[in-house]
Amino acid sequence: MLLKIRAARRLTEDFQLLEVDWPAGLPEPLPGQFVMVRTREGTDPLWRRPLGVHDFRRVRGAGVLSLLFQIVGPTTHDLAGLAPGAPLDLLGPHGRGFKIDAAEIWLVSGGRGVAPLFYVARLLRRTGVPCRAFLGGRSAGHILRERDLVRFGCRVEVATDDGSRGRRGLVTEPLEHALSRLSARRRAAVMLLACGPHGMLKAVAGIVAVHGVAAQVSVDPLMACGRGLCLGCTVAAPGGYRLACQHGPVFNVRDLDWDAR
Amino acid sequence: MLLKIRAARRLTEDFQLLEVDWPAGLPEPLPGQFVMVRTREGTDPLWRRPLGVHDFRRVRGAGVLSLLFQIVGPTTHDLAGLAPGAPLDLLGPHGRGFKIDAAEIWLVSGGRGVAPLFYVARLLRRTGVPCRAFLGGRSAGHILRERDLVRFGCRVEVATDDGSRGRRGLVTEPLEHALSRLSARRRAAVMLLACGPHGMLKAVAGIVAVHGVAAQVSVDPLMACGRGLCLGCTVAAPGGYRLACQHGPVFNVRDLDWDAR
Amino acid sequence: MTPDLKVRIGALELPNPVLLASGTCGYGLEMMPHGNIAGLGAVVVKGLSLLPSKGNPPPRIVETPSGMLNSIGLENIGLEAFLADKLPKLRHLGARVIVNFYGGCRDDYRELAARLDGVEGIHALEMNISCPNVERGGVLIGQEPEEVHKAVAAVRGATRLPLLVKLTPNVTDIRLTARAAAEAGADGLTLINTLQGMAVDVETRRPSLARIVGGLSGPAIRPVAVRMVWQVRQAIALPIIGCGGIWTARDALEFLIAGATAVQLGTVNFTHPDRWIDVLAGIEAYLDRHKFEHVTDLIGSLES
Amino acid sequence: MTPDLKVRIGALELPNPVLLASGTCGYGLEMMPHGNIAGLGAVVVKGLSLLPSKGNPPPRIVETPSGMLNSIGLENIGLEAFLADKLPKLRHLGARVIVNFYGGCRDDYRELAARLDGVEGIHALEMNISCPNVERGGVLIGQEPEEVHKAVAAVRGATRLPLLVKLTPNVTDIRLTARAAAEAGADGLTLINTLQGMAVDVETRRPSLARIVGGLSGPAIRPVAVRMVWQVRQAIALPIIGCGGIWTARDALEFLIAGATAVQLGTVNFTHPDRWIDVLAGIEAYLDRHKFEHVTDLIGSLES
Ligand SMILES: Cc1cc2nc3c(=O)[nH]c(=O)nc-3n(C[C@H](O)[C@H](O)[C@H](O)COP(=O)(O)OP(=O)(O)OC[C@H]3O[C@@H](n4cnc5c(N)ncnc54)[C@H](O)[C@@H]3O)c2cc1C
Ligand SMILES: Cc1cc2nc3c(=O)[nH]c(=O)nc-3n(C[C@H](O)[C@H](O)[C@H](O)COP(=O)(O)OP(=O)(O)OC[C@H]3O[C@@H](n4cnc5c(N)ncnc54)[C@H](O)[C@@H]3O)c2cc1C
Ligand SMILES: Cc1cc2nc3c(=O)[nH]c(=O)nc-3n(C[C@H](O)[C@H](O)[C@H](O)COP(=O)(O)O)c2cc1C
Ligand SMILES: Cc1cc2nc3c(=O)[nH]c(=O)nc-3n(C[C@H](O)[C@H](O)[C@H](O)COP(=O)(O)O)c2cc1C
Ligand code: FES
Ligand code: FES
Repeated sequence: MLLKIRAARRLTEDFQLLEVDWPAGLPEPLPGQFVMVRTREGTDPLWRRPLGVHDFRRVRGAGVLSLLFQIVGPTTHDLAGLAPGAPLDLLGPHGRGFKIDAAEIWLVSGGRGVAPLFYVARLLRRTGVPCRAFLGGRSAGHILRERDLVRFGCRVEVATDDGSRGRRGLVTEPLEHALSRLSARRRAAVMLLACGPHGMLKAVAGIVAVHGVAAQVSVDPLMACGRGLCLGCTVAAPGGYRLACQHGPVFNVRDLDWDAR
Repeated sequence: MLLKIRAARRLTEDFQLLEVDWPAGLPEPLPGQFVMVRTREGTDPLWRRPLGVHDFRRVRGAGVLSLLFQIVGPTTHDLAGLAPGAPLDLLGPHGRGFKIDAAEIWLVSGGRGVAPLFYVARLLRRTGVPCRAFLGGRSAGHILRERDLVRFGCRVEVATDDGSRGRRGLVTEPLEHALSRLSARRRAAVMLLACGPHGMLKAVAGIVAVHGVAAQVSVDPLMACGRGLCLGCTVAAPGGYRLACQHGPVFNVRDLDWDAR
Repeated sequence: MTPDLKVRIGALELPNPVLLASGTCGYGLEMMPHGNIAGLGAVVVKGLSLLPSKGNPPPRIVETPSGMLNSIGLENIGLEAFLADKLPKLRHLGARVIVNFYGGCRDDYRELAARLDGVEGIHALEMNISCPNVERGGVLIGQEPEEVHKAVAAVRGATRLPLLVKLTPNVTDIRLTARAAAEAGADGLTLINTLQGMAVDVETRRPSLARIVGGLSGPAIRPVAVRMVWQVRQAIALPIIGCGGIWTARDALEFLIAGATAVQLGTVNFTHPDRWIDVLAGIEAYLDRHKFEHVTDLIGSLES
Repeated sequence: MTPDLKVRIGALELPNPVLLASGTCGYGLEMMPHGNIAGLGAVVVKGLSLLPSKGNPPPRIVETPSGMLNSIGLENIGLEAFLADKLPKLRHLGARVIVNFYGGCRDDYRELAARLDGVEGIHALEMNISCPNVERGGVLIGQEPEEVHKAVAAVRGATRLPLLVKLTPNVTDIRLTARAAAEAGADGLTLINTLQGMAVDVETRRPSLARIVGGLSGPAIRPVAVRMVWQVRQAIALPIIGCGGIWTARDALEFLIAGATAVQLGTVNFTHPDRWIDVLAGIEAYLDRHKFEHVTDLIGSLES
């Protein structure tokens, strides 16, 4: 399916934002779902690449999908070179997204993990559900959309590895601190939504277990098809495997096995 | 080696002209030589692509190489998208070019075969050697540089398969006609330089044998390296093989075996 | 005049030579959003075993130049669930169904074949003796001509359905295992399954796949597949289904010209789930342009 | 501290593990415009035969996805011309030279080895028993463990130079031919030569290569090569030189980690004649970043 780039913006040195016209015939993407894109003819790279739904809005009735990505390899490099008007080969939306049905939502992201959480924040503003966001990253250039999240009414805390923005350290530190100060009742009301590197998600899994908070995580194993055909994107779950592209990419933290490789 | 695109121009629907800044350190390309270019990271397509030296001039002392190519596949497609200022990964110049030492030169081209002959015409204008050009092609859009060849003082005849420009038919028809009207003495003075599809070159080989004229042809087998490393670009010669990239791409018509596959 | 695309593999008649390969199109139903699978020559479903199998631990896949490695380990829902949940829907759609299956030993193969025999809606069986991922069975059987003969003969005795045997390319001479399968009663040969390969994550110094070695598929292996189809075609008078790295109609034509009666699209389904429609149209256009009335006239037409 | 890149294969000591593969760098001299070949671990020259050979008819090469097929047919200038015209220049440059050679029969191999023995400036021999293009010898010897043993033993008896044996991947189990070569006295194994492949020009319906079948090289085959290096490393205690589809330093590291003592760059030389310099620098940078003092500590460090 060829969609059309509507706008392109470099957010920081390594991150690009694309807006894509969303055709009326397609199902409206849900927060936490993803699309599969490709940029080249030829067979290297071979696979499409998954990118989360970063944002979705309607401009005069017409849908606009936003993608936010880190420029790391051939596909994201090519994507970063697309100008408004260029075609984008995209399939989706795929997968199961976040369930946003808690009284209070906390977003926890590492680096590009903020991509799918942003759309959640937009929806929360609409429904008025209280929102906090914990953004982690390597350095200031890896902390994204902070201002917009604040604009959406989120209380935002930032941590970077090198201290170049927010506090120095891991994003799980302000998270733990905030959790430890919650009353048992508030804890029961809070739902964490986390997206980031596996190490961070594993740490979050440990933290929510200790503090007794509910959490959903969005995982990102390699995906060949994004649609349940290859059975390649498995993640370990108690007693078996789950397909990230079909049963996820968003899982209840308790539905995954965090001790597997 | 990364050179810089200086200018880009679409000549007809299928043909693009690129000008490239030629670094002072490199040997000046000779007519009939070629360069090897590539446009993509990744390994599909794998090989560089050979392109003939279409033109070479000096603009305020600095060398400018021109390439003229037909847009047929991934590399030429990418090349056609390069804008002035873009880098071009190029190796060369490679191969042995045309020997331009006759009293009169006739150029015979089929389609993109005009690419390397154009530079010959420019040099002939400098030395004042009389020049005729026979340009063949599928249709009007495949007849290139006609006006500039005239400007260089060549007498130009055109034939197209569909008659959309010049006479309808094969380029070898006006060529034979012209040859048949030459005196024996003029024949001995004429050197044909031909570039085009294998079928055309084979026809030219037959014609020059009949009419007893000298000829050089530029051949274009598939090339992996362009520099004598792979031994893949062989063309059949009496008693053995020759490497197009090293012993050619320009050969005396008699040095090749025109009956081999 | 529209060219005639019908092909025949033993008693199996197919309206056209474009199939989807096992393990790359689920149970066929997953492909429906991208085009009606009843328009395919046939769909070859994910390899079934007697009991459901949960497959290998992750990571199971990795991308390689113009290819990919997989060690799915033949994860499947098992024979019963297929018959109960998938087959009725496939019948309802009118799709031609080829059931790919594998077993841990010769008895498994025989039992599977017997259970599938005569089931309404199954058009043929494809016996996978070439999967490199399962420790028992699989690779060992498929690499030894005598073992191939015994396994195929056992299955042959248990079913009247058209029987395809899918061969592994990881052998010194594909003609030997091909001949063994032919002599044991196969109606057709599917060539090829994946090549054994491996990749390393150099940053962690761990294998990219948990199972270390996996199966290489995609355009990277196409030259090997075309070569084997051609070699077997020269040696053995049995219809061949070509498979391995088909990305476009041009690629499918390579196989047909080299001697394949039909083709299967595999890895390409992951990237282009509707590519089979283009491939089919491309074959038809080619036949038209080159003035072939029947696709069967093109098969094996290589001039050499 | 700059890491120590020295490696050793039997008695052959090399300053670093980056070599150029036979048939992809001419006689070494052709690479000089792109970097001083004395900086390489070694250069492996085009396969020599006793007499000059003019090779196969064209077309000899075709591009495939992330790879290429060739049927050069071992065109070479012959032993005498090499010794007279090329070797003195290579010696003058100070390059380490490994002579790749092949014969039509066992006697040829022995005679070649004997003639090369003790020639000043030749650092090792690489015996090509794996070329798929020559009708006599080549492929037949390299695919049968007993034949491998006999041929290698014959050569071993004729030379005191370090002897590498280059194996064909077109076998069911690479460990068997590897073991045969080891037991017959090889000092090291080069893995792999090309996979047999084929392509068809669908417009003309002719094979893309005049010889129909050719050798597949390039990144497409890398997963197969890495797998074979790893398999042989588990089975046999002999140094391995890994080869097949190396395009970048990362790819070379895959081979080293999987168990290769050194690597050869082949097809990449056609596109990037100076890539070996980047590969060497990339290996050095990796060792530094991962705090390896010696490249030998990296070799076979795969955690599995
Ligand atoms: C469901 C899902 C949603 C995603 N959403 C986003 C998003 O919104 N924004 C975003 O920036 N990225 C996202 N990603 C990650 C993105 O798909 C990868 O970064 C992608 O591989 C980039 O493609 P590329 O061709 O540019 O680089 P590649 O060459 O594919 O990747 C560059 C490097 O990263 C490594 N790499 C890539 N993916 C992985 C992985 N999953 N695990 C380990 N290593 C990996 C590669 O090995 C390579 O070294 C998502 C991934 C998934 C599965
Ligand atoms: C010495 C030399 C000089 C050349 N100079 C020029 C030039 O100045 N201008 C120009 O337009 N072209 C020139 N060519 C041809 C040019 O190199 C090819 O067209 C090139 O393959 C285009 O690359 P691509 O990636 O765009 O398309 P590709 O995918 O490489 O080619 C597109 C199609 O053309 C076919 N094809 C390509 N090359 C050949 C061939 N040699 N024989 C048969 N089929 C082939 C391919 O199989 C494919 O179907 C020259 C070739 C040689 C050997
Ligand atoms: C992820 C994956 C799973 C596969 N599963 C099976 C299988 O269950 N049974 C089988 O016979 N082949 C299986 N194959 C092999 C394919 O059917 C096909 O033979 C192979 O991938 C080569 O074709 P391709 O290059 O077009 O993919 C699988 C291939 C892939 C990539
Ligand atoms: C054009 C060409 C010619 C080759 N000639 C030889 C040869 O003469 N002797 C030999 O042992 N291997 C030869 N090879 C094989 C290479 O040395 C190497 O083993 C193979 O190409 C795999 O490595 P690569 O993928 O890096 O190219 C040749 C390969 C190519 C592409
Ligand atoms: S990515 Fe293929 S099944 Fe999930
Ligand atoms: S193109 Fe490699 S030798 Fe001519």
